[in-house]
Amino acid sequence: MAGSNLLSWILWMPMLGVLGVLLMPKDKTTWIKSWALINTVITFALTLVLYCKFDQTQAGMQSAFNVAIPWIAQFNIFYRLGVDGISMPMTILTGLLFMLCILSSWTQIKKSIKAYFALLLLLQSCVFGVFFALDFFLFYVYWEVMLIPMFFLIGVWGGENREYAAVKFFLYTFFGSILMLVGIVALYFATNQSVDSFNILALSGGKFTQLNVTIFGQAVSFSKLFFVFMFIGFAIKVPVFPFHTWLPHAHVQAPTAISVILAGVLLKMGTYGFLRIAFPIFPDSAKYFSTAIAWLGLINVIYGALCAMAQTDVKKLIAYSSVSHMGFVMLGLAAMTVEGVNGAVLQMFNHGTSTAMMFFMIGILYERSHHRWIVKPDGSRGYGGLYTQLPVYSIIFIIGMFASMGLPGLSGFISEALIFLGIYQKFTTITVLALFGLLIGAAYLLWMFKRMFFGDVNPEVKEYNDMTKLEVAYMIPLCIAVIVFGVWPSPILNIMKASVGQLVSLMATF
Amino acid sequence: MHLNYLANIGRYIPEILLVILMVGLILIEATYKEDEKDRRYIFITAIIGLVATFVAILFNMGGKPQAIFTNSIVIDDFSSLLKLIMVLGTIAVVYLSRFSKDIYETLKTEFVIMAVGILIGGFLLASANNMLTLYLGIETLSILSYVMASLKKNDERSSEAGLKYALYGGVSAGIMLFGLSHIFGVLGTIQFTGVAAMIPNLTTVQMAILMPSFVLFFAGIGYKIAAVPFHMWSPDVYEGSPTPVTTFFAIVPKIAGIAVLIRVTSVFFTVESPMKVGWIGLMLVVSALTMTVGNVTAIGQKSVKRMLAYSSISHAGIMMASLVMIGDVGIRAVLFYAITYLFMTLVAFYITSIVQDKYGNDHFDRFSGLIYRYPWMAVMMTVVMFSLTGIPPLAGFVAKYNILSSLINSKFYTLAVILGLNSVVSAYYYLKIVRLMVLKQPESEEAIEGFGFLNQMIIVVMTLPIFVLGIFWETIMSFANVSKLFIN
Amino acid sequence: MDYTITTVAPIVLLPFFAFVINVFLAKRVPIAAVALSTLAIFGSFIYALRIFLDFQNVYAVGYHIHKVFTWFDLSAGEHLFKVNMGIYIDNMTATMLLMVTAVATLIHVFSTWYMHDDERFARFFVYMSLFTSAMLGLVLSDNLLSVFIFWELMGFCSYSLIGFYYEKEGAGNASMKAFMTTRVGDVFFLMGILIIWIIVGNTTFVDIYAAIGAGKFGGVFTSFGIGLPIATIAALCIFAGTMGKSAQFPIHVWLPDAMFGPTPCSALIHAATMVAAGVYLSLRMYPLMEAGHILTFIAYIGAITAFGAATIALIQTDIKAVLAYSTISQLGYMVIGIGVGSYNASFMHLITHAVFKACLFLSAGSVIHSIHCQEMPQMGGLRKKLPYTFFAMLLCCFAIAGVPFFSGFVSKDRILGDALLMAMENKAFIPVALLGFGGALLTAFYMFRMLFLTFFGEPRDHHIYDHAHEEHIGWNSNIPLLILSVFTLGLFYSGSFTGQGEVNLFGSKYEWFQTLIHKPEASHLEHFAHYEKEDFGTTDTRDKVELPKAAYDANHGLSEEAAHHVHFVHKIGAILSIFIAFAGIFLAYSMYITKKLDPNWWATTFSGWRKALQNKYYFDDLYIGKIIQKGLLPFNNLLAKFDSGIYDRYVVDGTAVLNRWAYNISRWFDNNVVDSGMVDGTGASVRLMNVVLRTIQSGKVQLYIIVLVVVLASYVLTLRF
Amino acid sequence: MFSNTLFLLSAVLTVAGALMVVYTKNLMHACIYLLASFFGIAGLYACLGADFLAATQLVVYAGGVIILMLFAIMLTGGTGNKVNRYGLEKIPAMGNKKTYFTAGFTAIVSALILVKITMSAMSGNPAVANLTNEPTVERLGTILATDHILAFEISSVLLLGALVGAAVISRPRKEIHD
Amino acid sequence: MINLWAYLGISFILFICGIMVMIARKNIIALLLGVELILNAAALNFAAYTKFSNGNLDGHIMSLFIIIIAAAESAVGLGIVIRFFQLRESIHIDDASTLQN
Repeated sequence: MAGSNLLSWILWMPMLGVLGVLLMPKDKTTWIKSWALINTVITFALTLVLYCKFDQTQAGMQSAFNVAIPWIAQFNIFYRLGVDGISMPMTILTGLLFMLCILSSWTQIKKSIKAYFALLLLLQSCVFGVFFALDFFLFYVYWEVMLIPMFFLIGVWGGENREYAAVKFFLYTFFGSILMLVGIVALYFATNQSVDSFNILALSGGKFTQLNVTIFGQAVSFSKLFFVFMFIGFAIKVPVFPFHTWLPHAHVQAPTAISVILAGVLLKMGTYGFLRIAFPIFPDSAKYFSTAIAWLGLINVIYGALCAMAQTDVKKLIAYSSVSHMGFVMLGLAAMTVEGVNGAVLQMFNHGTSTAMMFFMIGILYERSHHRWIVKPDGSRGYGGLYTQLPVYSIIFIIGMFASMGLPGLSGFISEALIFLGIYQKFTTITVLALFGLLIGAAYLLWMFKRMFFGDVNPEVKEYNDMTKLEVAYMIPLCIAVIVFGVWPSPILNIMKASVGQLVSLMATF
Repeated sequence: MHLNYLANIGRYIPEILLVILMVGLILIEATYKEDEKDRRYIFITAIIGLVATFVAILFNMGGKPQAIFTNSIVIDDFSSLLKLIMVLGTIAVVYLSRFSKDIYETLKTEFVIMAVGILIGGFLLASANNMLTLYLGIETLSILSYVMASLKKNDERSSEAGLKYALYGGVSAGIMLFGLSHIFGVLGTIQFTGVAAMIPNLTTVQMAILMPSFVLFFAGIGYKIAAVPFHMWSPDVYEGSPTPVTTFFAIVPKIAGIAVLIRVTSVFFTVESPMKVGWIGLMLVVSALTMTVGNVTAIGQKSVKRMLAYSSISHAGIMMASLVMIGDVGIRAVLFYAITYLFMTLVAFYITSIVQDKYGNDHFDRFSGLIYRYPWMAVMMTVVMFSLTGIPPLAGFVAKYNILSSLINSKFYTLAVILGLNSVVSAYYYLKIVRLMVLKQPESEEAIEGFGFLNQMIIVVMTLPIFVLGIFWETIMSFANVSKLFIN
Repeated sequence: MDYTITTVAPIVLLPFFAFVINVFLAKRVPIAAVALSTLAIFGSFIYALRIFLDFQNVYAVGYHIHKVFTWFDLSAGEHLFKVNMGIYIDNMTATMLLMVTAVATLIHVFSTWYMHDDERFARFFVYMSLFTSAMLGLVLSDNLLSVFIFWELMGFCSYSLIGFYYEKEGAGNASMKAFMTTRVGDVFFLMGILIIWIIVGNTTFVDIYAAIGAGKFGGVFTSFGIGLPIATIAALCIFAGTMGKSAQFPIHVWLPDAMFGPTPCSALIHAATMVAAGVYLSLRMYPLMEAGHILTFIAYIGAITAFGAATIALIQTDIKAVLAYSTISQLGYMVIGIGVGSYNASFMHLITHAVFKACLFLSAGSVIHSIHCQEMPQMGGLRKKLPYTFFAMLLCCFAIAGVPFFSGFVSKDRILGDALLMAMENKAFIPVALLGFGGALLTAFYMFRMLFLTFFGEPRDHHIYDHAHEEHIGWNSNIPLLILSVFTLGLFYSGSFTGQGEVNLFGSKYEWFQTLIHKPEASHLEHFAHYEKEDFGTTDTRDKVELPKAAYDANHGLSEEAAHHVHFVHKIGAILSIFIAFAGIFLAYSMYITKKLDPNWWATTFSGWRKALQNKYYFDDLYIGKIIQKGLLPFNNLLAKFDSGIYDRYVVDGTAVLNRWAYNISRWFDNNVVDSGMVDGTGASVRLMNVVLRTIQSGKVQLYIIVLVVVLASYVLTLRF
Repeated sequence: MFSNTLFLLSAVLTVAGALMVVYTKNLMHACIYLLASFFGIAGLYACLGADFLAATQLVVYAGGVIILMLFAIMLTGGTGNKVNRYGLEKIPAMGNKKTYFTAGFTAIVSALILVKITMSAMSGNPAVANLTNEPTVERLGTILATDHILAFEISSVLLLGALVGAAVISRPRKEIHD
Repeated sequence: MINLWAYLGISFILFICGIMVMIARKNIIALLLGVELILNAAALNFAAYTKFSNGNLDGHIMSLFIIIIAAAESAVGLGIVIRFFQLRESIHIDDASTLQN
């Protein structure tokens, strides 16, 4: 079947790109860039093909695309891929964002171009791997490998404090994933090392509700213990409140394209992990901890927003806004209702597009100003009057900003509304408080906008040029996505609803 | 006269080969004048001899476990595999010493002789089946190591290293013997064979003697593998010794020590008894401490060699962790770990040694911007560092994964988590090198002579297994699986 | 009468498509963009007019057009979850549509003149189109969710329009303030939607009515451990939306600042779109307000707003500011109307106010355009230079002041009458009535103060006066004003003198407004459950002839006796109103024309109050100065410091204090210098351990041996065998 | 009776020698006390019926190791100046109060371990001699040449290595210049 | 009668003395003396156990090898000490602490 290998094609296409980049001579930068672009375009096209062939009525994994090849048969480790309604939007998002990132890096990256594009493509492959993997071991491998390109991409091409940020990112994530690994192995042995012991799907369904483990002489519920482990692993990636401090550093220091990837795709892997792994495998514990998760999500929303308000570095501000927005996703997940979880998945997609826009825009601005201060450390205005100076830029910025604010008609609204609808059914107080997150969310963005774009033109700003054609070109797809899915979310919702529904009904039985 | 006690000596050929090699080397060495610089025949002979040993061990593999020399020695696949690793390590170290500037040219022959001697000790340890052989093995390892550590005769630090090693080793050996003597007193035999059956029948009083004695006994082994708190000599010695010696110390004595620890554990503590619980508790604590102490101390180091020394302590701790679970999974895991550990250590030390030869010291800063000068080497070092950290899909990850899974299989969740968290801590200092190599600008543009084409090729070849074992580890695991067939 | 989607949707889609096209057109062919926008809204007007005429002629009770389509569908398995969007047109919608399109069309036309010289001429129309289409979409919506969507879109448009002159520092502040303040209400509104959604299962108006009728809102809402009736909470939340959008006390502060935008946009915001939307929403949700028993609360909010804003308007010198505060005040009247159950009158006031306020703003725009100045003390005597504007403004002032025969009188008098009625029945409403009448007095005064200061007397600034443009009749300069001013006459809304059937001038046929608009009575809500919803694209096949036609009932469905009492009270109210209106005008006349009363005397006598008024009762100071700058921002900074400083640095990276402590220990222990750049990114415990361990690793063999022995001993002694 | 006397003498010699090694100030004296202690141990071996061991002990320790030690002491203590180029005393005093205090502490700690072992050992084992006082040389020789042939042979590697090593290490420094 | 405990006691004392020498002394050669004491304590144990516990001559073999190897070890150790002395002109144990941390 031609279709059945599609996932492998998508997964390995960027790897092909890496090979190609490596084989090219170092100084032929245009070749390298073009090759990377062609590669990502093909990949994106393949994801669209996947989307077209997607059977919306089928809940769970699409049987047409499943791949299962023994990898290490002795330990029942398989090369097992699959795609369902939850990973499908993420796949498209990944394909899209990487393509745009290549374009964005076209002029912004000036040193070690070959290595940069090779690592970027490697990263793409790993991200696809995470979203496709159905074998726990494979999942973990991709989850971890991704750290390596990220580490270098932040560390080599980042801002001033890049090393610190890169190491912090690495250590944080590594810490989380190690706990997850313990969980994975525990599951492997809890299911008697059978053929399906690494099969994420086969593990799902709450098979571990009765098991207990002994820690320091205390009997602890297996399911609760390892849910917490997995939770920490994924929560760091999201990032959920006490584990979020890597994010501002990583975002601020990373080059534009990497910030985009980080915020647009990588954060989603955390919540994707909840949906694919933590919730289906330990539904009882997820239910048990749902209040705690909801409170954490709430803290994320409010705390992230409040922190964002105080920032004077615009990129940091957006980074904190990501914390806040991912909090909504957590709220949706904690709700465990059809509306909430659908909203969460949609929010994952929508946040991916809107925050990517914001980071791209900041990157474009940075190309001109070489600083990112809203208010400089000496108290003077960093920008001011950008609206007058850069009209096109401003309009696109407004679209991105309002999308990220959740203005109805743009993408953020529907997902947030669904999340609220979902969470309200379970946690009234949290809903009430979280709604104020929307308020603060609007406040910090508008305040930032006011300080940067309104008023008379800063002398410094007068030298800036408006966006180039290339820059406009890679912003357009995101603008379209933000607007189209704001008005007509069905294309995304339809593919996810069957899978989400299945998950929610599983949760409902516990 | 029937030489019963010499029966099956055919399986002892590898060791015999080594002894012959050692004597031969001494003879060849005698033919050189004192100030003769180029002593290539020593190296050629050594490598040929070692390869022959390697082949001989390979021939030995697959046979049934067999105790020879009246139960002095047991030849089984487990020990053979570890011996293979030790031989490989020795070959690599001998080659490293060939071009290393850290050893005086005129003493390189002695280095090779000592290395072969220590290897014999390691072999003895790996196969030891009674206390005497064990003691002999440990002492062979130790005494020759003292010499090796202080081989850089004009260097105070090297002498100091040897001195510390000797003093510490003496005390540890004494303590171990004291423990052994009481074990002998209780069990009435120095043989390992058949002891397992005696353990459950012991009286409480006997048990009360035996267990502390085992702790004392463990001091001797622990000192060899540098388990906490017997590790304290190791960073000093590793730092003070010439780099090839350090490399050698990081591989052969450690692996031999792990081998004997596994042997002891499987001999004395296979049967369920209060003693087994106590022993495993000891192993738990020691391995957790070893990993943690090794990692935590490694963080602040300025010298790469010293950092690697501490890191090797923590790796020993991780290998020990699998001891808490003696069974196929644990043994398999530790074997696999030893294999990957060999390659990772070798590559790391090769590169460190070459860099050190160029600059005269091995501070972290010397690695700055290596990627701009020797991209391949920097990439290989990076790969090794990530592998040591335990990032998939590199071999280091699979190795750690196996240990972890053996731990979890026997429900030692706490230790598993400690192991995991230690990986995170270790990531910090491993990343430090990576950070310097990749993210910093080079200090100078001078060429490093050590990175000739051949050496680079060798390093790359040694790195390859790290990749291959990381992805296609099934074969090697089955291989390790075979060797879990054990004595008893 | 066969409404399909093609005959309804263009009302909203025409301006919307104009917007979409203009986004691309505006920069290249500005003139075409302007023309397109204007024509589009005019097209909408035509469609709206058709609908309105149909509805008025049929006069069918409960006739409605309701078309729905599925926006998205999340049904999975047994769980059904569908979000429908749709169009719902009943009499009220039809009236509203006509008002919005008509006023908007005239404002568009006026803008082509007013904005002509602006460099962002075309862009202004882009926003205007979007704004109008959003408002029309809101009016056409059949459910709260889409109301909210368009509601927020209007918020965005107002943000853009208020910040239209983005070079001005104040514009940024004002636009942000407008958006944020309304957003406060929006958040509650969203909460209300959620509550309703969960209870009803969707947010369609008719379903909500039916659910209220069926008593589904009987539950208790618990949050923070406090339980309240769910209907009350839902109603309060929805009303909070109204408060935000319709600038009710205490979140009215944004509306005066909204005048930073171009004047036509103020006209649109203040008259036809934004603020009307709030009141419209409350009217739509009237059954819920009733069920939630919050009408008293609403009435008080309205009364405070009506009176308070009127007092502030007294001392404003900026012509647009006066108008802005008058808008707040008038909106207060509408809200009073809701609160006292005067549904019909409240809606009527919405319509009449839209007309005269649009006219007032356009007139003000005309004045400003002519003299390039907004300060009234610098004007004076413009009557001669701007005769048409003066005429339009005069009519509007009569209307807003509540002079008989003008629309303002008809609608406001009915609200006040009902307030009086309520006050007589229920003592709690006495303050409402008092404030209402007091506000009416002030309204008459300040409106005529504005008129007199602007157009009468001698020119106070001759420079400005001399350079003022002479006004000539022009199709897009003052014709729109005149058209609007004509519709300030009361006869367009009511056939009677008072608008309540008293002194019937033209016969009950002209009481179309009261015939059309009916309060959804709490006792008749069940029948909404039988309302039919049709799919998009299908033609309405119901037989309209069968529907009973509504007839005007002067007694409002009450018994003769009860009605008599009501009429009596209304009469008193009307007389009072007339008296008050003239009193206010007279006061203004004697102050500013005959100068018998000295305004300065008032100013000095009530200086404390005046100061409060100048500072707008310190609301801005409270919100921005105190709450945001003193409270929120320092808190944010603290939090951010905590996050990147304390939490990250100390807890995650390891504490500096602990580090220093450990450092001292190590010094004390062995004089070791700890690598200052030692660890970053590892926890405190790791650092501390590192120091301790490295201290032990002192290089002294004897220490090593001691450690060995001690640890061995501890192993031996602690391990249990 | 003889054996008891021998035991008592040897025991006193051993213990006293060992204690004196700890307490004496002079290194040379310490070495001699150690020799005495070794003699005592040889006597104990004799009491234990380990005649061959006793002989070996005398030959190897008394005859070899102690002489080596003495040589070493002389080699290191031969030069006149007491302070080296680092300003440190070359031939340090044997210890001071502080070190003895530490040593005492460590001794107590280690005694705790040993007590734990030996108390049980003393109480739990039959205190009957199992070994007749026959000469053990022949039996030892047989065992050494059969059962422990490997240890016997392989120890030659150790000794050879030690030989080479000791030679390498202590060769004079002038040869090495690189 | 002279029992096992007497021998064990003596070896106990030897061991303690050895440890004390290792800790208390500052002279490296003295430390080597301590090592010898400890080794002898162990060797004595082996012989004592052979006599009183099991009669297995393997104990004697162990003692024998301990003696031999101790000799070898002290030879190498002294060689290193002398080397160290030649380089640093000191046999103070605290001078052997340049390798640290």
